[in-house]
Amino acid sequence: MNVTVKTFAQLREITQEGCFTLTLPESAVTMGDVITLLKSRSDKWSQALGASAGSENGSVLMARNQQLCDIQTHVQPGDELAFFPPVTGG
Amino acid sequence: MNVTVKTFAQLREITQEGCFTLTLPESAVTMGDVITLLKSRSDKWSQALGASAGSENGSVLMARNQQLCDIQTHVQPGDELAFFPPVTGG
Amino acid sequence: MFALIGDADFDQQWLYNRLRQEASQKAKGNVGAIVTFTGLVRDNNADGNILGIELEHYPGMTEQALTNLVQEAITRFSLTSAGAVHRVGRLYNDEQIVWVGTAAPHRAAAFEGANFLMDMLKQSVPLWKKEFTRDNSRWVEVKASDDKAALAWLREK
Amino acid sequence: MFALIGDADFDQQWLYNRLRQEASQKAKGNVGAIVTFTGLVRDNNADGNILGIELEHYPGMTEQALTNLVQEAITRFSLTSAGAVHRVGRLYNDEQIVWVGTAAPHRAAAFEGANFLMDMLKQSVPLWKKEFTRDNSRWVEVKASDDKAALAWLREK
Repeated sequence: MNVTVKTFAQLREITQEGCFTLTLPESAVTMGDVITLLKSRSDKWSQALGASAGSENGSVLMARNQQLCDIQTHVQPGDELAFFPPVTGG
Repeated sequence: MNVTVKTFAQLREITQEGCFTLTLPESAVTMGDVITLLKSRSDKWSQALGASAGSENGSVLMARNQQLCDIQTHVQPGDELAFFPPVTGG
Repeated sequence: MFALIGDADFDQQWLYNRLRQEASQKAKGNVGAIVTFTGLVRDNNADGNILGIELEHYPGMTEQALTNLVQEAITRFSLTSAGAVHRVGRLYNDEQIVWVGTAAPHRAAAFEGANFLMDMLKQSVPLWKKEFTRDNSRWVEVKASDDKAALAWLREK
Repeated sequence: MFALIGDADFDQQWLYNRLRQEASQKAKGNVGAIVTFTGLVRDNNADGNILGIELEHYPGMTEQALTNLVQEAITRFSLTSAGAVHRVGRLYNDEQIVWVGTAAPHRAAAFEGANFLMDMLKQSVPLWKKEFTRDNSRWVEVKASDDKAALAWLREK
């Protein structure tokens, strides 16, 4: 299945991939699976998502279809998945 | 000595004297003395200043030369003295 | 700083611009927060037949007390600037009656300063409200909660 | 309610009027308090050589998250109305960056609602600040105090 992946801020700069289509194997059903897959995509992605991504105190936030989510969240075909650092607006 | 006396809100309505010149005897040196004198001025004044005027929980506030003060405050010739209820602005 | 008393309605943009400009002149590049509070006349009678309020004040002392209060807020909360406006005379429901504004490097001071100004204004500035209906009018009573709010600031000192 | 994201500078009078009008339509005669908070870009570098910030956002999600937040504030503090605006793109020191406004029957709810909006905005709306000097730029780090402020609201729930 295909999903869209977006990145922002530091993660966009490190990965140098702001928006792309990712093909997932059938076995990838959660955000955690997607993270594992992305980490193996390149050194840049491995660095961007780091060891802590998705853990309780992880410094990477994730969203599914523009709603904040976590590594347990299930992924559906056509989803828009996003990864970004903690926000600093205001 | 002469002082100016002003009243506001309920006190102005009860006394029906919003602004007038009051001649004080030499013995009147504090706001407390002025209150005693005003209470004997008329029934309306006696009602306006009531039993509690000038006491700790008094419902009458007083000002000398446009600064809040209390019954111990000394009075000088030419002063502007004012009596009014607790304020309700805002 | 500024402290204004008057009959006329006040203009939000003019007040905000004045506050921001004063703050910027004093600490350019270090004004992160501007808070404004505006009070409107409420029809706070259960019968719903109050048309508005008539505000009496003590000319001269009102301006001085409001000025002192704004200066106290600036000192106490290290505000970059602050201002206050209070209308007097006859005001109908939903009209603007009071405005306070604060500018500070950070948000907390600006919010606290504005709250302090409103709490103390209800205690120390000689203004009196009288509600009026079509046929009658009645002086507004002091609220015990207003006294408590002002006392809390005095204790914190 | 309204939640706006955009490049252009915003207008205080327009925002205040919109908030007041919405509140008045919903509860005429019972809107006693309007609070606004405006954030300006601060030159918060000790060297004083920061020219401004570049704001990146997540188009679509930013608008949705800000809308959700405003609606949550309205429910939580029984506000009559509320609004929020955040600018994105390149902003120089002293420019307006964020505005929140709340309208309520009483003052306490309006102040708390505005504070809540700012605390949670710093936690849940996808916006990222990058400071820039003449030659360089650097992402702004998250402040621990911002996390704590948001957590406090979550605990109070």
